[in-house]
Amino acid sequence: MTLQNKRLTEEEFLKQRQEILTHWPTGKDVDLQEAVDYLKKVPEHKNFAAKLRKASEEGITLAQPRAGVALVDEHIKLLQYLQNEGGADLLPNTIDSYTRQNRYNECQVGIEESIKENRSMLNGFPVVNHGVKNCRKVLEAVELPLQARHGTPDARLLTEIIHAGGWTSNEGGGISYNIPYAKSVSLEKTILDWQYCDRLTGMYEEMGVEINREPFGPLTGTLVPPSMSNAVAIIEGLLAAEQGVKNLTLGYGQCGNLVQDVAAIRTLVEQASEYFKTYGYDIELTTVFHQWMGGFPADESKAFGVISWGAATAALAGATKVIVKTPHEAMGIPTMEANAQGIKATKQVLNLLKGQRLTMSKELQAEMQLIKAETKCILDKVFELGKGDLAVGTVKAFETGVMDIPFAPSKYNAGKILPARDNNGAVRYLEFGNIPMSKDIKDFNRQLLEARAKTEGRDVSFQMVVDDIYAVGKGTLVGRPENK
Amino acid sequence: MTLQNKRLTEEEFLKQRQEILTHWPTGKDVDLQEAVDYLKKVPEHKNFAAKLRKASEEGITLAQPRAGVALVDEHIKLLQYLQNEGGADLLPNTIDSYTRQNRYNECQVGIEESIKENRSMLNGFPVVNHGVKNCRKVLEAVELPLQARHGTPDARLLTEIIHAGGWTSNEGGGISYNIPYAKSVSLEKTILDWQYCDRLTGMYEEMGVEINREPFGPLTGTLVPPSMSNAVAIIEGLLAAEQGVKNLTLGYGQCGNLVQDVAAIRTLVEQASEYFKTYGYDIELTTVFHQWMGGFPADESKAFGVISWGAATAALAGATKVIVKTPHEAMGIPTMEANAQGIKATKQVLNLLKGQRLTMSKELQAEMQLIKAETKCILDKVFELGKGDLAVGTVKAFETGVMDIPFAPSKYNAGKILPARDNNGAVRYLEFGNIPMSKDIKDFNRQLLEARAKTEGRDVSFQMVVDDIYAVGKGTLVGRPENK
Amino acid sequence: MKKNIVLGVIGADCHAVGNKVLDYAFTEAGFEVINIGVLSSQEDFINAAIETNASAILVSSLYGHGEIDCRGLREKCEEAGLKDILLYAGGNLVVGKQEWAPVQKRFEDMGFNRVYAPGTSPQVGIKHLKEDLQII
Amino acid sequence: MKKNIVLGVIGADCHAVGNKVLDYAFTEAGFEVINIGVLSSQEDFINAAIETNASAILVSSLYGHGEIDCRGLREKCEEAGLKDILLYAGGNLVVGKQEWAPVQKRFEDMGFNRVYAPGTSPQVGIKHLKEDLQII
Repeated sequence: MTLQNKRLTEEEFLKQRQEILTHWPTGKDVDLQEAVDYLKKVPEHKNFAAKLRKASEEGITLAQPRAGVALVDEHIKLLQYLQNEGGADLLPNTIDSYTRQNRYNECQVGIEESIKENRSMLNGFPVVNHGVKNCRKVLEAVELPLQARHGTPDARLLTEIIHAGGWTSNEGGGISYNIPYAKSVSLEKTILDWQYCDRLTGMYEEMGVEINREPFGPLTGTLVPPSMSNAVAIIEGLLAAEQGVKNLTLGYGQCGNLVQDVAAIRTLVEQASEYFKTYGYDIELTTVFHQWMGGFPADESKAFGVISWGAATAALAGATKVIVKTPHEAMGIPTMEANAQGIKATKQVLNLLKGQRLTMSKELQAEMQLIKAETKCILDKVFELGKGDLAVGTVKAFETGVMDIPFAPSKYNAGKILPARDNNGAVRYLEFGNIPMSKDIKDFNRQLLEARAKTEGRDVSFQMVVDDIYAVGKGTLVGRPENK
Repeated sequence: MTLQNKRLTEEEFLKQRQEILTHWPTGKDVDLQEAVDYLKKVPEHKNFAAKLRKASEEGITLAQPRAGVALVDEHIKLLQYLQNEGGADLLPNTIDSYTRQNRYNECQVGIEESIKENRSMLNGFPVVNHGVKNCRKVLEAVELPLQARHGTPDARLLTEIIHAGGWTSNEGGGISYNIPYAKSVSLEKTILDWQYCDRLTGMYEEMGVEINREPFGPLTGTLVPPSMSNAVAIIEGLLAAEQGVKNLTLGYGQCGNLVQDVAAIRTLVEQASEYFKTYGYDIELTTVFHQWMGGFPADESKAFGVISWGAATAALAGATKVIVKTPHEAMGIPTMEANAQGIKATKQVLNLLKGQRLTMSKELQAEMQLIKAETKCILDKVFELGKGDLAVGTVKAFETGVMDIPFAPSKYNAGKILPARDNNGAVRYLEFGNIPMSKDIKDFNRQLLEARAKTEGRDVSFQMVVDDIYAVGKGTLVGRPENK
Repeated sequence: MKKNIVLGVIGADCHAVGNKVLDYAFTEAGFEVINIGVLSSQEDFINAAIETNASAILVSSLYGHGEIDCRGLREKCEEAGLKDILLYAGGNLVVGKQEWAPVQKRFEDMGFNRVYAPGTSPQVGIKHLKEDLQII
Repeated sequence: MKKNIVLGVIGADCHAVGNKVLDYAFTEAGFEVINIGVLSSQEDFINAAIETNASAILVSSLYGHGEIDCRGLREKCEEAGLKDILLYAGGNLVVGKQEWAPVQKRFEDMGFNRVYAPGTSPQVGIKHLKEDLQII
């Protein structure tokens, strides 16, 4: 199949589908019409798209944790706890890493070991192995909308199963679930595979069932300049829209400088809306803000500080939802209790800040203009490379380093750019690689980093980047030299 | 003695002093020249005024907890823990409530019971009973500057003892340690008594020892409109300056709306500086921001949210220091561990926000103008009532309700005004009592509260005030009706 | 006829906010509240109760010294002839975060009829007082 | 002569940031780093070690499945003729917050020479590696 940004035909879709559903025995339980009938009976308060719309209209920010364990009953217990004790507004099903690599046999080992050891030996819920019936069992055990959160380059079978299982949101995208999550899967392949997922979502929409789709905003979660993550989000939004997706949540991971973070969310909405309008898509757009995705302090009190500041930024930015970290973040996967603690701290801050927004200032305006200009430089070139076809352009943009995600594992990513913080903690481009920014933008980024270097009495260098990666874990935003 | 805002003569001061030092046997150990010699040997990093100056120059916000227990060795252990484990930048000595009422005999009972029961039976450090030598013992056991924090209407003996003991900062003032802390002590008396404390500070300054003074900003800590607390802070600053105080920290207690809180701190600095200049005082001015002083949620995770948001506001406002709450706040006096946790969460947020400020917007500008205008209405009338004498004017202002602190216990407070939050959570005047605001200001406050009432489908009423008092403890800033 | 109740904050405690809210809530609930305010001694409570023929004394303590301040109040009431007067206590009664059950027990042993943990709504006290005074 | 070391992230784990930083730090410290990157199998580590005659294999695992992924690595190294090769492991090796001592013991029992808790600085590993390889 040749990649192009065009809605899959029914024939193309069904041909793939026939094969996909055989990838694991649970695939045979998926029946689209039966699934639609089931989903139409799911009450509105458990529909992800509807709950996001309501939050957006009310101007509030919803809190959603990450959570998933190997066994169904344990997973239900976990979600119920996050709902009842934590007060989560939306529930996740974090999928384990074997499923993300389509290694369902290893999931089976993990499930069996988890039963034997009486603790989860998987870092998430192996949803393909558990199948449609168990997805519904989970949905019926809770009173909130459910989403799959994973990192699966080829999520076609997973997507079939979760939606048939009544989960009304799916995270991912051809870029955002490849470049940060895979080593050697081509972008052509993942964009095609996610066109399938988006087309399935589109079909549900056409059959009267609302399904939310959420490209993964933070990418590698580590010093990703807002213009790069916004460019990815807008592209994935446009690709999804072409396949018939109607309810979209675009995301961004906290960098830590308030003005930059607020500017990133606001420009994401403004710029994405412009592109949707230009290309004729009618999209219900909401946003998700990810609390700090980088290294966390091991001390739980300090972690609460990081979590709460993320919650405050989400509220001040006016994000529709915030993805919540936990006080155990530095230690790996949290206990149920720690997970609920993260939600409670977050919701307290969201409630205190209800209705408060960062007010417009010349600094905020300047930052918004900068992010928009940078994003436009990238997107213009992507369209140019694809001769108007966004899917083709995206593949070529990664090939040529026009798009480039810092610290990504994929060999399809150029890995030439380097980010670092300026004196105010905003993330700037230290090395542009082949990103086609204007000279003004390049000079401005450089100038900000030179100012920091001067403050610190050292040269702009990779050591600055390393210091920034570990800074939050050590208690600061900007990684200053130790002797400073 | 007749009250007037005029520096005490040496004769007046010494006459009082002779008597004051006999109020409890420890008074006889105070020797001013010996104290000056001792204080001159205190290293600079343990001098409160010097540390605040350095922080102000560097543009950072320092964190200070509250803490005090009955026995000297236990108190030292507590302060060392907050210094080493908590990472406090400044240390407090919170004084017990009997000392605050000069009931030193009851302190003695508390000290003895504390020894017997092996737990502190007092809610603070009974500094007068412990005397100069023990103050020095505490100072020598830590590596940070020390302050007394109390709530003592007549703190003359306490002030003599703490400064001779090497503590280089004292909280309080004739208004702020009377109206919220006493029931039937006249303002004349407390202003006179605090003139004594301020004069003593001035004498130390004249003898070459820097002592910081901090009027207590938050007053009753409950929905105090910023213009009222700023008016009190400016008056106490001016009264202190007249007595020779040079290093002043003016304070404000978080209300919860970011724009209003930042506006309050900034106007406090700007307006106080103008008054100091007008009246010819040369003052080194810093600010203190108090994390939320009202009811806290009992859940510790939620409390961390409140604490962290306070820390973020302090940083964004550019306050010189922040007074830290703990996750045990709802339960009363915290354990040592909980106290350190509050500091750690706070410092993490302060570090992340180092250098970040709320940028100027038209909303911030408008709020600053409003606070300044309201404060000026109050201060103009105070000067008018005193026929130019600020001390006399203050007494008359409270008599006539021109100054009026909400929810204060003092019978010298009119208690006619009522505050409530607007739709954004900013604290407004619901009832003005006799506060002489312009019609524009009154109309504007009323209009904001009517807008909230309309949102909530009820009338502006005392129930709204009650709902606001308990709102943060229940998880929100604005106390909306339950059925909303 | 409205029942008289004496309300106040005991000891060297000057926390006035809750006191004003309790005054409002109990008044709204139909009681005649004699509010002696903050910084009140045991004698202040007893004198007010005698003068107004009160049915109950509601003692608040927010600053952690409640245990010292409340000791002997029941005995002094008895001596003053307030034989069956209801004694309620609430607030932050002790220093620090302690297990609630033993605190409650200590106050009940001191002769208090009802003892309230931090954060209790005024409505709970109102309900109990109506029960204890057999007001329907 | 520089010592060769194989660096990689084992299993279905795609955390690349630490990997890139370790590469930088060990290279700076004078080692020749063969970085096989994320999503590497036991075989990938062993093949790279054989091809480059490496002195040590540094295994990272950040996603909690390290225990499953690392099992049998020592035995496979032996089978492949890598008799005395140093095996180091670090990252977030197990699912959830667990007591560290038993985790370390489990990995040592699996044949790892050094096992690192979450948050360990690269400098600690560099120091150990120099000791273990007797580089002064």
